[in-house]
Amino acid sequence: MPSIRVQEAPFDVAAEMAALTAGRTDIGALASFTGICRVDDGLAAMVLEHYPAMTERALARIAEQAMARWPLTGCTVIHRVGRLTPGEPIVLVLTASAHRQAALEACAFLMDWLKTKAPFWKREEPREGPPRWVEARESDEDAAARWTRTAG
Amino acid sequence: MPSIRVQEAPFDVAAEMAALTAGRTDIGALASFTGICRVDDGLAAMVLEHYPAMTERALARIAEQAMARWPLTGCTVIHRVGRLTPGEPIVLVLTASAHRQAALEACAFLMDWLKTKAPFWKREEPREGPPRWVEARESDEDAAARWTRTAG
Amino acid sequence: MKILYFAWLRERLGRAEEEVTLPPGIATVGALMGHLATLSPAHAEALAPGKGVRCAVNLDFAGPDHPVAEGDEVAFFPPVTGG
Amino acid sequence: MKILYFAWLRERLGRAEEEVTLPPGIATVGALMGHLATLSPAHAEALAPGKGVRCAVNLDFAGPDHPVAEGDEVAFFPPVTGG
Repeated sequence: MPSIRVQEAPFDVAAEMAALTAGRTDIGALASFTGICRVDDGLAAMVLEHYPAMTERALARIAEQAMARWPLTGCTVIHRVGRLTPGEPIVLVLTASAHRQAALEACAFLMDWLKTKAPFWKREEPREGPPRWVEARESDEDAAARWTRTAG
Repeated sequence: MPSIRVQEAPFDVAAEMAALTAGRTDIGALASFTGICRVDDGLAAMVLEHYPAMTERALARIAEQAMARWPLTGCTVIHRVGRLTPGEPIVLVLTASAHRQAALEACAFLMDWLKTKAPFWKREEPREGPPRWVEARESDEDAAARWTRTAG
Repeated sequence: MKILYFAWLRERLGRAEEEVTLPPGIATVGALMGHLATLSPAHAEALAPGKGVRCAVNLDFAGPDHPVAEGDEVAFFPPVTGG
Repeated sequence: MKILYFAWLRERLGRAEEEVTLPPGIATVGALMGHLATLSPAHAEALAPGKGVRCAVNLDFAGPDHPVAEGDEVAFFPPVTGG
């Protein structure tokens, strides 16, 4: 039921929202999160590498977890790979539910787990100097862990 | 800085997202919540009444609270009034920030406070029988109260 | 003093607003509600304690102890249900 | 057994994958990492404890005690940083 995609192309948030809600009359709440490539410290580009055979499987598992934990009517996860320039969207998560708390919590959950349990790696290309691999942040681990502490 | 609107017309989520992020290079996270008129128990329409002189002021205060509590680059709140049919969007909240947790938390906060601190009233028109005013839910009060218990 | 009513209060009272002269000694939202309840049986019923009626004075939410004075815009309505 | 490397592991080792014959007695992710570390100084450095290298066996994340066997696809990579 979840819609999972890994792609180089940009995504169309409005089209994805329409697809998730089309033909449904039981959706009262639609939450979204868009992650965007930020202009930090002279960043020229960001290259997203992934583990193709594993990626969609990992995302599907994360989405299934969200569907099992919250009464969602559906969810969409799109993650881009390849070379992205500042201002470009990287990731989209959409969650739909009868009620707002389920949609909002599941959206936050999906992002937290995606950040720690999906095989993507970011390499930053500064305008000057060699590229550098982005290091994992402990705060992302903490954010992901909160969903295993709560009954959720 | 927050963009606040009360209107009868539908809103365009993609256009609002574009407006909130246009010309900014410091946004890494964009969260949205769309509330939709649900088809419950033979509902024919929903009429949203409000207190015009007070509404935008109340929404602006709620948005200012969000801007003060989280490091947002901006936020948008649009609430529709008048007669809406099932499937139509009622409310839109957008929050933009450098980081995802701020955007997601502020989005949930805005919806929780809007549900309890903005002067809107819903009247449901069933397909059969007289219209009925929607009653406030205690769970909405509880959801709003959690933001006063936490340091936020 | 202008009193506004919204949602089911407006419907039950058959009016969206009315002009009321503040009697001496009425200086709070709670006292004003008590006074309004004496105006008609419909007022008494709509503004009875336990109906959960909320108030705004000059466009801000106001509890029963909030002061009211001639010239204020005072609104009564049910708990809000937007969003 | 096919071993895959991603991100800076791939760069440091100069290869995205390699075929490795599992020596007798090597039956867990942790033991396999120890074996791989003997293949070259670059392997030893990249796979050293403390580098925080993660593993997936047959497309699922796997801890050091996870079993590995001939025919498995085993991948090593840094902590993930997507999203």
